[in-house]
Amino acid sequence: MTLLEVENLRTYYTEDDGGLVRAADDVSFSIEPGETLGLVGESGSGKTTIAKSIIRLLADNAEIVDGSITHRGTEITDLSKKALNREIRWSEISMIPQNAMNAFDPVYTVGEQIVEVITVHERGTSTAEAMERARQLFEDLGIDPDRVDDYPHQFSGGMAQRAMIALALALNPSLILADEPTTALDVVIQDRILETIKRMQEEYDSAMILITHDMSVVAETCDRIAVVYGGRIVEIGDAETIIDDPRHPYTLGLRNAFPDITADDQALISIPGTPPDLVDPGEGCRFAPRCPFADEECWEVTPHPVEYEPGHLVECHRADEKAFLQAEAEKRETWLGQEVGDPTADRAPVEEVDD
Amino acid sequence: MRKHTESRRDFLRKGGIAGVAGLSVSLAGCPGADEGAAPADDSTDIDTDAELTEPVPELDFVMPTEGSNAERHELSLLAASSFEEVGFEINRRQLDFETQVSVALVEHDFDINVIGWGGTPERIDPQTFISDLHEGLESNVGPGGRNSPGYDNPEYNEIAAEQFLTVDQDRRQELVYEAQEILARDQPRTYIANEDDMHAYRPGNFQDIVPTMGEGLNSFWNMIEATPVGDRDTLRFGYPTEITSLNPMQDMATPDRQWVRVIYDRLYRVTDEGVPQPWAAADDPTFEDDGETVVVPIREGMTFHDGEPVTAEDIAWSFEYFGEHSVTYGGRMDPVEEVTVTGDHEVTFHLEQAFAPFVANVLAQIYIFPQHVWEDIDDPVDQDDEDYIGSGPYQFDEWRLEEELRLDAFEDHFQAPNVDRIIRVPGADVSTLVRMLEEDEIDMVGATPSVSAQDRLEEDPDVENVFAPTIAFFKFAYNMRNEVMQDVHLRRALSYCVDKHAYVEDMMGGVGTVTHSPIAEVNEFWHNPDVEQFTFDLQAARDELAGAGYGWDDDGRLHYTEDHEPQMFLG
Amino acid sequence: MGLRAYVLRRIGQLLLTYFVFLTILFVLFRMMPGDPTSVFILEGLPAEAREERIEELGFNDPLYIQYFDYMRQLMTGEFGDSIIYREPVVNIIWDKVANTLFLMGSSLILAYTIGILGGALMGWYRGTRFEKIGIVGVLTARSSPEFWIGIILLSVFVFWLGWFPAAGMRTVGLDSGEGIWRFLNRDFLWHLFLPMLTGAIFFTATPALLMRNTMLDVLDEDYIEVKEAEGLPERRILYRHAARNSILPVVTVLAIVTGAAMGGSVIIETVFNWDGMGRAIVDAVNRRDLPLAMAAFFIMGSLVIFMNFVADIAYVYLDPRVEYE
Amino acid sequence: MATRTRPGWRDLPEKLSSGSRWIAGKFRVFEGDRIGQTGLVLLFGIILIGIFGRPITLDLFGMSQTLQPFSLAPYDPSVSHRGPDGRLLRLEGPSWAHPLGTNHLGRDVLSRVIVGARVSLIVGTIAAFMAVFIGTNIGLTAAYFGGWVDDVLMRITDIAYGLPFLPFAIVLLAIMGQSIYWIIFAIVIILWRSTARVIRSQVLSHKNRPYVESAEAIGASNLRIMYIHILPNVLPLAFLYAAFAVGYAVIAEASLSFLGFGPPEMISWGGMIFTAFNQDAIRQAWWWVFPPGLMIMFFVMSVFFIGRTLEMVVNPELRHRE
Repeated sequence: MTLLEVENLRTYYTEDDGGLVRAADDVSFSIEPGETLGLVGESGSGKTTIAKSIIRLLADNAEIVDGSITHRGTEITDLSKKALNREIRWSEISMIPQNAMNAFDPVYTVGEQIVEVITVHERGTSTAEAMERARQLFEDLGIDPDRVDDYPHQFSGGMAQRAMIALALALNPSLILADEPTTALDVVIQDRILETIKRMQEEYDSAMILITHDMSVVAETCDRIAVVYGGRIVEIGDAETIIDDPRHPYTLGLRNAFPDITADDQALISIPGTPPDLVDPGEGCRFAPRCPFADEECWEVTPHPVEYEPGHLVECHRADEKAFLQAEAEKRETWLGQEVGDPTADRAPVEEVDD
Repeated sequence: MRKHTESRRDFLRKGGIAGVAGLSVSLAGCPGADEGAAPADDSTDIDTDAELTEPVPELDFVMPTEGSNAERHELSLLAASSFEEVGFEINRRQLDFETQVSVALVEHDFDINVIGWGGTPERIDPQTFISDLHEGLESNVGPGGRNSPGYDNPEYNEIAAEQFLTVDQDRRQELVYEAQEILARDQPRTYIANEDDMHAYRPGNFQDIVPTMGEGLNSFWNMIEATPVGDRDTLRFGYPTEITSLNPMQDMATPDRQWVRVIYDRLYRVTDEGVPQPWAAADDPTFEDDGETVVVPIREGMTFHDGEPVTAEDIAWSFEYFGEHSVTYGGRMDPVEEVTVTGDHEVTFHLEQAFAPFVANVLAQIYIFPQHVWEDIDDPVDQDDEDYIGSGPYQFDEWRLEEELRLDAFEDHFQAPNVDRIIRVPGADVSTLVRMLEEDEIDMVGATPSVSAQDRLEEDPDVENVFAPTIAFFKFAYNMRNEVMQDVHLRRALSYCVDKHAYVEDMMGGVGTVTHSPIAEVNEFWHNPDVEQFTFDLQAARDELAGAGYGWDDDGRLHYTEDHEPQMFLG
Repeated sequence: MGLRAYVLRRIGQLLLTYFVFLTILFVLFRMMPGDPTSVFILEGLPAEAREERIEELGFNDPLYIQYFDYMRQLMTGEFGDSIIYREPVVNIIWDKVANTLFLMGSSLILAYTIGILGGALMGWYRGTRFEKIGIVGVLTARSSPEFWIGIILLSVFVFWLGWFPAAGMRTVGLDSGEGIWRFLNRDFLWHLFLPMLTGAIFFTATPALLMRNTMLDVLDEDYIEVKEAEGLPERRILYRHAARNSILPVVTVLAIVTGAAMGGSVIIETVFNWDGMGRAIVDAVNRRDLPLAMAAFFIMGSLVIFMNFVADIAYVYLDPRVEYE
Repeated sequence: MATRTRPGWRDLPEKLSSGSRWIAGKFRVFEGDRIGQTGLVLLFGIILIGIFGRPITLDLFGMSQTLQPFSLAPYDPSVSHRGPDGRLLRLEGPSWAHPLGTNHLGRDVLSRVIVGARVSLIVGTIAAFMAVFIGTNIGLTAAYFGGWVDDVLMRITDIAYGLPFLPFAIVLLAIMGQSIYWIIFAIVIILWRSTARVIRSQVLSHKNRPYVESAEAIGASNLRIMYIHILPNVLPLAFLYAAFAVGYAVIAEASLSFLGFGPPEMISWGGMIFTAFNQDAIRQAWWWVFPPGLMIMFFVMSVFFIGRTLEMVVNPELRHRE
């Protein structure tokens, strides 16, 4: 049975001036139990919004305007806040935020915070029992169990992230949302944390949605990958398919932007331009302004997902020209020579910030 | 005893204390008559065109702050601007009470000072108010002396000294009249007003109240006579300041005295009409040897609060002891050479010479102590006796500082009070007490509310205002130690600038009496109604100055002229 | 620097501050014009007796002798005798200290309870009408001097409705027990209510605004979002996490405000005729009862200095992250 | 060094104009901020009352010059009014002739309320700006020089924190005599301390920033670095403290006046309430008590409201974030 089913999700933000930001616009995907899904995309593409919509952790000005999210048949969007807290949050779906150092309340020990989440959700569990579980989790994650009595600021970055994983696993959830779990860490530790996450996920038999902008990370860890651009999933499929045989020009571009896992002779090529303004995007493919392959149709007609192979959906008018696209995309000139055909390109490049 | 509940201003000028003359009536001798000296007329012709010399120096005007006395503060400001209108230059110095007393009475650092003298019953006898300008009297001289103007007129000194020794009542009256005339002429002070009392109580709670002259509801008789209505047994009495001590030896302030005297008896007590009547004494005293020996019979059967009998020995010992130790009033025993026990119930006082107000000022003022309690005490002034055993109509129960003083009726007393218990409540100020009175949290207030509050209380059906005249007065004093103030004409001119009427009517709301003399109008026997009067008249002030060799420059500023010759006294 | 060394250094500074404070106090009071005996002149105290009294009080000694005497007295916790009451100041002053502590203590407790909870809610419900009204209300309360609040409360609850007593601390003639029971009884609390409320209204603003401001910072922290994701009930997040983290600056300010409140007690004590330390200072200064005035000032100043010290230490203690400067 | 930096004063006009541009720019924060706008309107009204309450004449070398002839106050505030029968109009309620009634001496309350604005304005602004001036300089000096200078100055600040305001002011006024100067002095003594602490910590954070280091590197003098480089950066905070200090100063003055220690012979709002309280008129004469009380409240509210808006400029974190 499908663990989580997201269908036609639309999450919009209202800006101060009344403008609507379509941060998630008609997003659909699903996850099977134990599966790992990667959500890849640039900053501001909407991947975090999708994740936050799942546990309804949206800011006051954001709203799920349409679509459904079902977890084992339970419609999350319809749940009352109370029921959501009781039935879904953390007990079924937990999360690992990107900076664990800031994710713990600084005035309580880490142990106390793990105990809190256990005792709140599992009535009848004594503090001592909960603390024993916290120590067990620490041990599983390779942390000295005595450190449950330490305050967050006494942990190193990597250690804190492990502690965060312990917290995320405390209730043995069926799904973990890991939002850029390693970006804040040293490169050296990143891999080890990723390994730990993967190992624990398997051990605890949880599914996971891994959010990242780093193609190489998803390549290693995920069973399936969804590429997010402009609030939409532009391509989704098996990890191998997306990494080795993508059809969407954006996926191709993204792949270029990270060191190839297989071939190391390739220089990095980044996609020029910036993610689109999601206020009132209008008709046409949202990637068209940055796409070296965009033609008239792309500018005028909004593409819809088309299933090319089983489970491999692509949202591109020219996705059928796979071979051509893949070949062209490997050339540096394709991206550099690209005349950016949209005024949004005039905007100062946005610094890379974590969203 | 006259009991009255007359209220408000209708009483205002009806008051008067006919009985005052009876003070020392038993001493009265032959009537002598002397015409009071008429005010000397010294007006000389002046040349108003005389050449101006230096300006009259700025006058240092010491006045209370609004906080320490709002009404006098207002009058001072009003007077200051009148002074300026006439051409003086005024430096206004607003001081809080303590500083003012220090500056004016101790350091004598002022030209004009605003202060009042209180009017307790023993001051009904003119001695206090006449002699305080008697520079010959040692206690008046120097820092802290009461002669703050430094007035030293030989003519006056002589009269003031003489009246003190004159036993003949009518002769003494003449001298006192004459003294008042001299003061009115010389204006070492501008006597402004008697600030009468208007106290309030709840008639629904108490009846038979006895306000007395100068004390209003604080009177001793009120404490004894006030009768509760219904099943009430406690009288809750409000007064704006806390007492400082109940030790009769350090009894220094009026509020203390009001309560010490209900715990400790005296031989005589001054009635609400100002006459001393026998109290612990069985009868009036007998005067022998031309008044140099005074024999006092003692009431039988009295006991102290601890049950011990009050003996003649206790009384004789008390007088000696008080004379020796009391800081404030030990001096009252100065005229007494010796006190002897001349019988089981008789004490005899031997005086150095006859002393006119002996009964009122000595026998009716000194407390009776239990010898058995006090004789072993090392330092009677600082002694910390928390029992305060006396023989008076109330006995001490408890004193919580700044909260409550509780006294219980002493049922064995020959004139036990009509209430079982009296509680004295100190408030931060009169307004607080008035508020409590209005809310029925206390029964009486022994202080005069502000005019606003008086008006309000007048309309409150549950509260009654009672009027009590006073002999206390309030005045501007002119410091004659300073050269500028030595000129009698300048002082007289200043006196014309003080709007006494406005003070009484506007600032006091009518509860007061304009005065021109230190002896209050209500003190009928001693008050001289015919002294020279200074009523508000700026033209008169200018004329007085012009006539004495002063002139004005173009800015209206007052200058001396060549013609100016300072004159200290008239006549 | 370790905690120990830090605390020791603070104590050293405290002593120095204290010494200077005491010296200032001495200088101030010696400069005061007027002398304490003059009050009795009008009552007829003879000049001679007055001189004697001044000598006895030691006002004629050289200044440095008076200074050493004064320091010695304070070291031994003695304040000398009140000139007016002729009783040791210690016998008089502690009752007043207790009265003020009860009044201002309860005011502050109320103010901080309301302020912290209200401020937390204002932060939590940021951007709403509730917050706006809260801010305006709190600023308005803070803009009203204590005497003004007191007079309004008097007008409404005493003059108009007649619900509370007009003044004082206890009903006249009521026996309310001894020791602590003098304070813990219905009559006292009934008298306490309006003055306490006056202070509470005045002092609510500081914690409320501070709490709201820090709440706004705290609510932006990642861990609040994580706590939400954890499915903890809203109240639990609000009070146990958001408010708990925002409270630090409020606690340190509490200490400082406590000091200030003691100094400001004179106003409330005047309006409601409360027999406390503030009024004692004013009375004693007005009557030039220097030992009493000095003792009251000394106790109040000590309290203020001590509370500032406590604020520093409390900060270190309450925040596990803080580093000693 | 080959090139010398220009003397500091040459930069001054530029600094000033940029400063005023900065201020003008900041006024934009009042747009859409109802609370801040209310504050501005209230403050403006009170300043108008202060200026036009009574005529202002200046005496210079014997020459009397009327600066402002206008009088908002309908009567001379210290004239006692009498009825047709010559009786003092004591505590008369509001009427057409006296919209806010009269006080215990028959004086027009409205006129007194209007005239009272000046004392509050003068005491409030002078005390606040002096306090902030002193506090800013002390904080700046302490933080910039550090070491023993910092230690000494901060201990002095601690001592200032140890003085309870009202008792201290009362003792001070008892010693020096009541006057508006000593009242301002007492307020300044107590108010400067918080500014000093805040400015100090702010300067500390600026001290090690690159712009200061580069100024040091080119050999700028200490004074120049302190006042030309660092000060402009902490000035907004000082302005903010000045706004709040005005409020505190007004309350302080009113409180002292209420205790009867106000400026003598000056009509102040706190003093009016003191007189009403002292005259035991608060129970009946609401027209005498409430207007001055409300005025104090409005004045303080105005600066607090404005301060709150300015606070969002200085500390943008406080603006509502979504």
